[in-house]
Formats: sequence, structure tokens, C-alpha cells
Amino acid sequence: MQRRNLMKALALAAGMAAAAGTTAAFAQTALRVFSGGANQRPDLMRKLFDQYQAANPGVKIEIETGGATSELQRQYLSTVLNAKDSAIDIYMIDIVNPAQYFGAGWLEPLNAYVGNPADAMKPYLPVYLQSNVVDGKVAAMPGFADAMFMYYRKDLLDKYKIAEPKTWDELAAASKKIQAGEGNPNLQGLSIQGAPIEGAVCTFLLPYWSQGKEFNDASGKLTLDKAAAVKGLNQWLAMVDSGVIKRNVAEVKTPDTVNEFKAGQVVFAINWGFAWDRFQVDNDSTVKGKVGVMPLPAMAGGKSATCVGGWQWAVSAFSKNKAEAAKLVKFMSTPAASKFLAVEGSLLPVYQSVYTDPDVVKAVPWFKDASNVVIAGKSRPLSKDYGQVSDVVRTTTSAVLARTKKPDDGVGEIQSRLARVMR
Amino acid sequence: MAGASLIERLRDPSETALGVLLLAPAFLLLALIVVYPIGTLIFNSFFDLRLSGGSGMKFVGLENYLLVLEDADFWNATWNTVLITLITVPGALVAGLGLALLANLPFRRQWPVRLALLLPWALPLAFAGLIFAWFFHTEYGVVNDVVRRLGFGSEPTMWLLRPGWAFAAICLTIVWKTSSFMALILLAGLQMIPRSLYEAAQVDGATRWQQFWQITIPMLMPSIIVALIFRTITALQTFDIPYTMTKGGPGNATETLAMLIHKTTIDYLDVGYGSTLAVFMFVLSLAVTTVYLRRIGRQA
Amino acid sequence: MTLPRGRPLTLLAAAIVVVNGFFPAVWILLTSLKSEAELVSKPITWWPRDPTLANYVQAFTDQPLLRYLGNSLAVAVLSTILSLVVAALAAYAIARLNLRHRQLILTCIVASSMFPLVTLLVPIFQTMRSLGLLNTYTALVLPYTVLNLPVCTLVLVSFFQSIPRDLENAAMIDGCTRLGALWRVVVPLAAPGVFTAGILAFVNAWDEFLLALSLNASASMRTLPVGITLYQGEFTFPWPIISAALVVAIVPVAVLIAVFQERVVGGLTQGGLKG
Amino acid sequence: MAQVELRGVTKSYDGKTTVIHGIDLEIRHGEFVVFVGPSGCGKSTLLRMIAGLETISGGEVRIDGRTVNDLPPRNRDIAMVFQDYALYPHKNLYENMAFGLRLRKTPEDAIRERVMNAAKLLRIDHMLERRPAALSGGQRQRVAIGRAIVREPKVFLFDEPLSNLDAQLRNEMRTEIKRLHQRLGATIIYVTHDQVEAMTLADRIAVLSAGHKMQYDTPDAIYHRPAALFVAGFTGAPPMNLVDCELAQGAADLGGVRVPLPAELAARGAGQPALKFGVRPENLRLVAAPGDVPVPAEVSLLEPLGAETLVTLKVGRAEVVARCPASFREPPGSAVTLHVAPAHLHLFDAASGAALH
Repeated sequence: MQRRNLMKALALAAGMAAAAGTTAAFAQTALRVFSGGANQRPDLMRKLFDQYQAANPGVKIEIETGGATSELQRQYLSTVLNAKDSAIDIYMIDIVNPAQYFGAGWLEPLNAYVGNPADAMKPYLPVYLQSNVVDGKVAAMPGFADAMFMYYRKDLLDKYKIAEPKTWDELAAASKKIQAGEGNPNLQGLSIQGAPIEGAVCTFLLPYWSQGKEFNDASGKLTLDKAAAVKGLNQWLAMVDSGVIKRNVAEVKTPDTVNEFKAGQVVFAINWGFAWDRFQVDNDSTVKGKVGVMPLPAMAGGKSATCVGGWQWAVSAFSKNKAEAAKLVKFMSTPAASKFLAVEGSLLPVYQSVYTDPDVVKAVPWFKDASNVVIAGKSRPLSKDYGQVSDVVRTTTSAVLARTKKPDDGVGEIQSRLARVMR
Repeated sequence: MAGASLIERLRDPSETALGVLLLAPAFLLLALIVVYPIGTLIFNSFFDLRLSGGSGMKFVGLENYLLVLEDADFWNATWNTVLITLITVPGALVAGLGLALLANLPFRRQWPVRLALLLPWALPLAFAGLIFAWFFHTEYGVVNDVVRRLGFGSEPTMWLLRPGWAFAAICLTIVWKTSSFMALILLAGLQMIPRSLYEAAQVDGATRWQQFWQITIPMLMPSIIVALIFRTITALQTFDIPYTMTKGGPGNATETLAMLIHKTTIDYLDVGYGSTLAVFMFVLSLAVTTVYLRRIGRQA
Repeated sequence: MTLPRGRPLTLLAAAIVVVNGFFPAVWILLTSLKSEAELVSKPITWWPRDPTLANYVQAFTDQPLLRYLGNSLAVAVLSTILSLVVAALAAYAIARLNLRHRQLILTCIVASSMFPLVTLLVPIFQTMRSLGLLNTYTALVLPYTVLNLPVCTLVLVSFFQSIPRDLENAAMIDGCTRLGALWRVVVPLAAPGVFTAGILAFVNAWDEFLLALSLNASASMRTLPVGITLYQGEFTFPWPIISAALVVAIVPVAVLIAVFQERVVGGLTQGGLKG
Repeated sequence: MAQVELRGVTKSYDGKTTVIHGIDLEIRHGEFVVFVGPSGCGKSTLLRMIAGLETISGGEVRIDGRTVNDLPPRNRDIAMVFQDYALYPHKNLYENMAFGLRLRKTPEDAIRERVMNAAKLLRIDHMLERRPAALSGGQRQRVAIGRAIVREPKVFLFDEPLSNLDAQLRNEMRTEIKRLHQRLGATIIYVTHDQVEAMTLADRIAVLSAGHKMQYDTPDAIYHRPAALFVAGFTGAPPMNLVDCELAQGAADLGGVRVPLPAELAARGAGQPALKFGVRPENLRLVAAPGDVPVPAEVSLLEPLGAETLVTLKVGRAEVVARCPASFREPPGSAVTLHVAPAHLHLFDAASGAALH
């Protein structure tokens, strides 16, 4: 029933989008959409597209998927867009990409379709004003959100009567206490991602941000505070030394954290939103019902911050159906669509209001805890050269965590390399 | 020969006409897939062509070339590439020769041995990298498990997180992957050596060891050289295995030239600079393979 | 060289070669029978505790594995045939015709293998796009043919050279045209060489990843190596399922080479790569 | 059967290296002609030009009066037997022989009949299902010949067909080829480096050296009246003794020993700056015949061959070989007197190589 209502609302929204359009519907328009990889749930997107097609008989939507990870998708899209391919009208892109793609002239500015940026972005989570607006132009519309959460073993914290830690030091202390108490040599205190993957960018930024520092200013210029960055990395290394984080952290990828937490080998784990279902729903999870979510700790004297991820809809600059494409993008970014994705796929909403929607809370109870975290979320550095920025930050962070580079040298390297790129 | 009709003449084209006809498909394909792209590449190397900026193309002459020469990443990647070549090519030769000698023993059943030589060759590079990265995993890898079972070292070694070990692991993987094909070629060579040579050597009083150095190695030389040369070309292009095993890490300790070019062009979207790096790589390959082509020249 | 002939030593030698060659494949097979949870248990298990075929079921349901298999097969077979035809014609011209600059011609063809395809990716993509060939078999068949041209040409040149010229002369005197002699006498006799070159080409095409990823990304046209990477996601790396898919990917090639191993090795022996 | 004419046939590569220098030859209907010469003399090249396997740089080749310079091999109506047999390894014997007929769209029964006849003739009819790899050298040679026979061509070309066989087999096959020619009455051009083969087989022999035709005549004429120093030195086993000499008072001075020459011959030699004196080993005899001239000599080496003994002797400063009876037993160092009929003496112009008769 809930579902039927939702569908009705969607149909209405889709119909409105169509009515808003001025193009006559008798011309059949085929829109080709690049809808990410399996993790971006093309199956759910298809349902939304079907809705839209039903309300707009003149439009036919075809889906293309590819590239399992954000990195692979970026590589593929770079090749396609580089060649000014007009075959695809709409792209689903990672939150870190609008600046880069818009900068390259690959994305159609959407101001003409959605209004001025400040108003257009107002109903969404605050991070989008930062990430999706480039040079005063709306480069992409939010599709669904994601964020780094701090998952923890509620049962263990209860067992040792420990409150949710507010700072990294408290977390380290809590971990040590639990590890000592459990006596299991395989039990890790905290699992973070140190392999040179996209997640390592967040691993670098989390302790840095939590000191109240920014990586870049609104214009995208690098504002790295070297001392704070070194302090952040040292925080991780100290936890490695004290056995809270495992020694081979520089090998750990996102799925490793998930699998180890599922296997009951981790007390605290930093990971993306999808992990919740893996912990609570998966058959082979040993921690069902024992998982809690909390805001990320801060540095002493700092403020909690997290890394926001998620996917955006953008119109290709080489599309031959820009107006139709923009209309579909607008539809995919409506509260109704966001709610549909939350209820059906546990994908984090892009509207603050949807987190408290009764249907959503009913379907995904933990989203009400999530909303606090997401609102405090920051975007990773925005740059036309994000590919390079990401590469420099994640390889250096990984090398520091592998102890092949000193934190001081590593940060110095990041600073000198990116000063050229981000100015 | 007025009687010879046009059809008759077409059935017997002149030597040159026939040559052009036969070579045309190959050269058309090469033009489309190699020559034109290389032309584009060389052209691009004279431009500041950063797709991320959206600022279009700016002619910069030789600036990119000068930048490459000062680029520490370039020299690091070149060094790594050369080192990988210098380690894995002889490595694969020695391992391949060992495998070939073992496989050349008189077995009752030949097929398991042959298949064992063919399998690693048929396994895609990218998968070999994935599988071996898993083998070398600090905690879940079979390598450390064996080390532990043998009772060495209380702390597991972090193979892929230490520059030296990571380099060694990559080289080992490449050697494993490539030695099998090397062994196949050498095995073929071994089987062509006439038995009578060994019999003659035995009559002359040569030990097994002497037979190996005086007969086997010299007789295998043509096979060895061809195998080495092929291997050298592919070693210079090493990409898949370090890409899947370490992504060039830790830091850029295992980054090769091909990876740097791929990263610069596809990740950084710096097409001008990436093209320049590619031109340098081409020159390096060309320098190394000139020797090779001379060799073919002598034989053809 | 005559090594010790003792039975135990021979068996030991066989064991070394077989373990070296089979171990990774066997490990993948074992992994494909484990659950994801078992994979991260410490110490690691060698033998699956609870062998399960669920990973195979998932490998076929998560992704259209059969479709990928078919695409790989189509691309590999088509490019192998094309490589052989193009290389055979060129190799014949180089080996037999009285052409000037034969050496230079061979050099040009071989030199094309020196250029790492990684670096040509973007221009090749542009070419294929402007020809409207993206997401077609042709988009991969053409570059793979070029990829295989040097090695096929080299193998066939040396094979053609090893066929006595008088056989062809005899055929021409018997009544063949030059091309007739090529087709009726030289090609059948070069069959082992053609076969060896064909296997080399097939395996190369079957393995290629980067071009396949970039040129044929659409779901219906993906090849196996590209498809297999799709089992991993942004947040997941399901080793057991990937292992299952890998087993499925390795088996056809393993069967192919197991059936034809005699001819692969034989082909190499008969002068194929012996330069 | 047909006749073949060569008119000023020349072969050169890149217009520079000339390997065949303007050769004229005429081969009559049903004639067996042998091209003989040392390796590299151009005999095979010339044969392949007739076959159409080599381009003709100058002059013309005519078969039955028709110029065939630009005709591909298949249209020249010839058959060829190659040195390495050139049997198709992927076809069995029957198919090897039938191949040319099939290409000419001969009806199947005709093919069968002709192949069977040839096979019976060559005594290989019991092994037609076998492939060439299963045959011995002699058998392969028969098949190669059979393949030529079934075609019933105008001209047969043989390119050193026996050189890969062992000595005994070679003699057998030689006899068979000779018999075959008699039976078929075919026009045959045959290339060999073996002058014995040439002598035994040929109706006429063309002796070639360095791309030049040295002499074209019957075996008898070639043997007894060699037109050139080269021909004299190439024919006979052992070949003619050829010794530097000076002319003195109507005799050849071999360095101390003088051999009187017939007046006519001496007159021809007069005035030539350098001369070669020639005599065949069998014409140096130990027993005198009427009209013979004596030549003093000293034995230096004996080579008994069973039926006869080859004796190397010193005559003046020169060494000559004589064919002596097997009973000859004089030890090295002993002095003997050789006898030679003046009619068997030859004199050559050492500079041009031309015979002076």
C-alpha cells in the first residue's frame, strides 16, 4: 500500500515534468542514460524510468551500465566524453566529478532548466551547493547520497559499558579496553581503508577535517594546513602502533572492512552507507542486531565531519536531446524519486526532509540516525583535475600508512603537487 | 601475347602487383589502428591539451618534452620499467629453461605436464595479477600461510606494502606468468636437438654438466634469443600485473611507464603531456628493439 | 640432455612442473567453492570447509556470463581468422615474392607491436567512434587483428620459408596459378604453422582487457575479462563469485589447449617461433 | 612431342649480375638433351626459364615454334621432375599424380587409367594409397617421374633428378630413365652436374660454364672432340690430362719431355702465346701400336680400381694420369715409356680455352 502511494506520487511528478515541457509529445525521443555500475542500482533506476516513460509517451529511455567502481567509471567516461560521443544523453556521475566534467566542457549547464543555483540547490543537503555548482552554473542534479559512517559493535560497547566515543583518542581507548577484555588476537579496534583506492581520500580527510580545517576554499584553491594534515595522519599511525588499527591497513579496501566487520573481527568500522544492510541483512553476517551507527569522532577540540559521496545526474554537452534530457534529470532529482530510492533500495536521500519522511523511517529506520551524519558531511576536494587530486592524495596516504613515507614528507608532497593543480 | 585476355593477366599478376595486393590488407589495418593514432599522438605532444581545463589546445612546441626530462615521476617510472625488464626477462628465461628441462624428461603421460606449461600462458594477465595479489595478501594470502606453517617469522610480512617486497612480488608474478610460454618455446627447441650429439659427447667423455653447457645451450641459442626478444618487448610494456597488484604503490614504488602514461592520459586527462610520455616510451622501445629487428633481419 | 632417469626423480620433476602450472588455477577453483565468510577467517583454510556451488549460480545470475562468454568467443574467433588471413597473405609476399625492401616490410609489421596499445587507447577510440563502430564486434576485431599481426606474420613467414619452393613450382607446372599454388599447396602444408599462429592469436584476443573495456562497454557487447571485473563493485569484492566466474572463463581455453596441446607444441617445434 | 628453341636467352638480376649469357640451343622432337656443368654454371636456371619459373631477361624461348616468354608455367604444356622430388606431402601417391590432370579437368576414368598405367610402368602401383613420407628416395623419384608422365606433356624437364639417391640406385634409375625415353619417345631436357649421367643418357649434351654455352653436340663429339678446355677438363673420369706446354720444332715441350705432334696440329698452335696439351688417360698406353709416339715417364702413384689401375706419372715437369691394365705393378719411382697415338692428342689455346682442331 505504501508502495502504491509512492508510485502514485511518482506518476504525478513525472506527469508534471512532462507538462512543464513545451515540446510536443508526438515526436519520439530516445534518451540514452549511463546509469553507473551494479552498486548504483540500475534496476531501481529502470523502474523510475518506466514511470517517466509511462507519463511521457514520447520518450523512450535506454540504460547503459558499466564500470564497477567510481574509478573505472571515470576512466570509461573520460574516454567516451573525450571523443565527444553523442550517443549518451545523460550520465550518472560520482559526486567528485561534476567539477571536472563541467570544467572539461562535457556537461550542459542546467541553469536554464532548473533556475539559479542557489534556489535550485536550496531543498537539498547543503553539500550539493558546493559539489554540483561549478562557476555559478548547475552542473548536475543530485540523484542519491552516500556518506562515510562510523559503525560500531553496540553489544561490545554495552558489555564494557562504554559510551559512544566523541574523539579519536576516546575511540582508541575504548578499542583497547575491548580488545584487551575480549582477548581475541584477531579483533581489530578500528577498520579504515588504507589501500590506494578512492576511499583513502576520505581516510586522509576525516581526521584533518575533524580539526576544523578545510582542504580547499570555495573557489577550489588549495588551503591545506600542513601541521593539521600531519597530525591527522599521525593519529592513524598512532592507532596502528597501539594495535587499534591493523598493521597492514594500507592493504585494506572497502569490502575488506565490510567482510571483517561482518565476521565479528572489528569493533569500530568506517564505511559507506551500503554497509548497514550488509551487516544487518546478509545471511553470513555474525553481527546482526549488534550494530550501531554514530557520527564520526573529532580531534580533541575539533568538530565531527564526514565524507559525502553519492551520484548525480548530468546532461551531456554532446547530447542531441538536451531539453528532453534535462527534464528527465529534473524528474530523477525530485523528492519523490529520492524517497522511492530510499524505500526500495535503502539509498540515502538527497533531501534533508526525506530522512524524516514517515514512510522512509518505517522502511529504513536507521536513516534517522544517518541524517545527522550526512548534514555534517563535506565534499571531497572539488577540482577540474579531480583525477589527479584523488590520485595524489590516495597514493600518498596509502604510502604513509604503509610506512614507506613519513607523514611530514607525504603531506609536503601532496601540498607541492596539488598547489600547481588547485589554484 | 595479344591473345592473353585481361582475366588471364589478372590470374598472373606481376611479382610487384601481387606483392602490393597481398600486403595491402595488413598495411591498411596498420594505418588505421597504429599509424594514424601514432600520428595523432605525436601531433598532440606539441600541445598543451588538458581536457580538464576546457581551455582547448595551445601550441607549446617542445615544452612538454622539456617537462618530461625534469619529471621525477617519469624517471621513476622509467627506472621501474627498465628494472622490471632487467629482472623478469632473465628470470623468465632461467625459470622457463628449468621448466623446459623438467618437462623434457621421459614421462609416461605427457599431457598433464604440457597443460601445466600452457595454463599460465592462457591465463589473462589481469587475472594473474588479481590472483597473485590475493596470494600475497598479508592476512589471507597463501604465501604468508605457508611461511607461518613452516614456522618462520612471528609477524606476517606485508608483501605488497613494502617497496622492495612489492617489487619482488610483482617480478615473481611476471616471471611465473611468462616463464611458461618461454618454457614451451625452449621445449620445442630441446626436442629438435639430435640425440646423436649427446651420444657423441658421451663418447668424448663429457659430463652431464658439460653436455648442458656445450650442447644444450648452444643448440637452444636461436630459440632463446627469439624468446628473449619477444619477452623484452612485452616487459617494456608491463601494465596489467602491477596495475592489478599494487596500483603502482606503495607510493609510486612500482609504477611503470605504461601505467604513468595511462594515468596521465585517462585519469589526469592531460592528453598533451601523456602523448609526450608515450613518445618517450616509444623511443625507449625502439632503441631496445632495434637490436631485435637487426636479428630478424639477419635471419629472414 | 639426459637427466637422471630414476622413476622417483622423474615424478618429482613432473610434480614441480604441474604444481607450478596448476596451483593458481586450483586455488581459484577451491576459492570458488568457499563462502565469503570463510575467506576472511584466520588462519586461512586450504580446503573449503563447506563446499558450495552457490557462487557459480550467482556468477551466472549476477551478470550475463553466457553472453560475455559468447562475445569473447565471437571476438576471439573472428579476430583469429582475420589475423590469419591478413598475416598469411603478407607473410607469403615476404617469404616468397621477389620484392624489394622485404626486410623493411617485415620490420614495419613487427615494429607495430612495439607500440603499447595503452597509449593509443584514446586515438583508437576516436577512430572507432568516427567509423561508428563502437560497441560492435568489429571495434575489437580490428585492433586485435593488428595486435596479433606481428606474431602471426613472423610465425607464418618462417613456416612458408620452410616449405620447399619447388613444391609450389611443381604445382604451377601441374597447372596452378600462383595464388592457386598458395591455396592448394602452401596453405595446407603450413597448416601446423597456421594452427600455432591461430592459437597464439586466439589466446591474445581472449585475454585482452583494456580495449575491450573502452571500446565495447555496453552490456550486450562486453567480453569476459571486462564482464568479470563487474562482479566487484564500489564496495564489494566477492572473491568466491569472481573465482567461480574465472573458472568459467579459464575452462574453455584450458579445454582448447588441452585438446590441441600436441599441435601447439608441435607447431612451435616445426620452426614456428624459431626464427 | 615438340621441339624447343632458345634464341639468345639471357638472365640477369637487377640488370646487373648476368647469370646466363645469350644462349642459343635447338632441341629436336623426341630428343634427349642434357645440360651439364659444374654447380653455379646456370644449367638449372636455364631449365627453369624454359619451365617458366624464372623470368627471361632477354632473348626468347620457343616451344613448337610458339614464343612462351610470357606464358605462365601451367600454359607451357611441360612437366618437370625436381631434384627434391617436390611431392605434395599432404596428398597420397595417386593424388600426387592425378593433381595436374584434375586441374586440367580431365575426366575421372581417364585420370585413373593414365595414373595406373604410369604406376605400373614405374612399379609403384601397389603403394598408391601411401603418402610420400612413407617412401624411400628411389620410390619418391619414381612417383615424381610418374607425375610427369601422366600429364603427357610436350616436353619433360628433369632438374638433377638423381642427385639425392645413393650410387647404386642412381645407376638403376638412370637406366630406367633411358628406357623410359626410348619407350615414350618424348622430348626431354635433363640437367645434371654428373658428366657420366650426361654421357649415358643424352642424344646431345650442352656443356655450360659460368652462364656460357661451351659446346652443344653428341656425347661422342663432346668426348672426342671437346671444343674447349673446359669441356675437355669436365668430361671423362678421370678427365683429360691437361698440361701447360710450349711448342718446339713441331712437338709439345712438357718441360724436358717432347711429344711430337701431327703437323696440322702443330701448325695451328704456332704463334699462340700459351698452350695446353691434352690427352685422355685411356690414350696413354704401355704397349705401343703402329704410329704411336713414345713418351718417357716416371711412376709416382698407383690407384687400383679392380678392372684397371689408374697410374699417376711424371712427364717432364707435368703430372698425368694413365688408365692401365690391372696387372700393372711397377712401383713408384720406376721409369716407364708411355705410347700415344698422335690422333688422340689435343691442343688448346690457354687464354681463350678454344680447342685447336
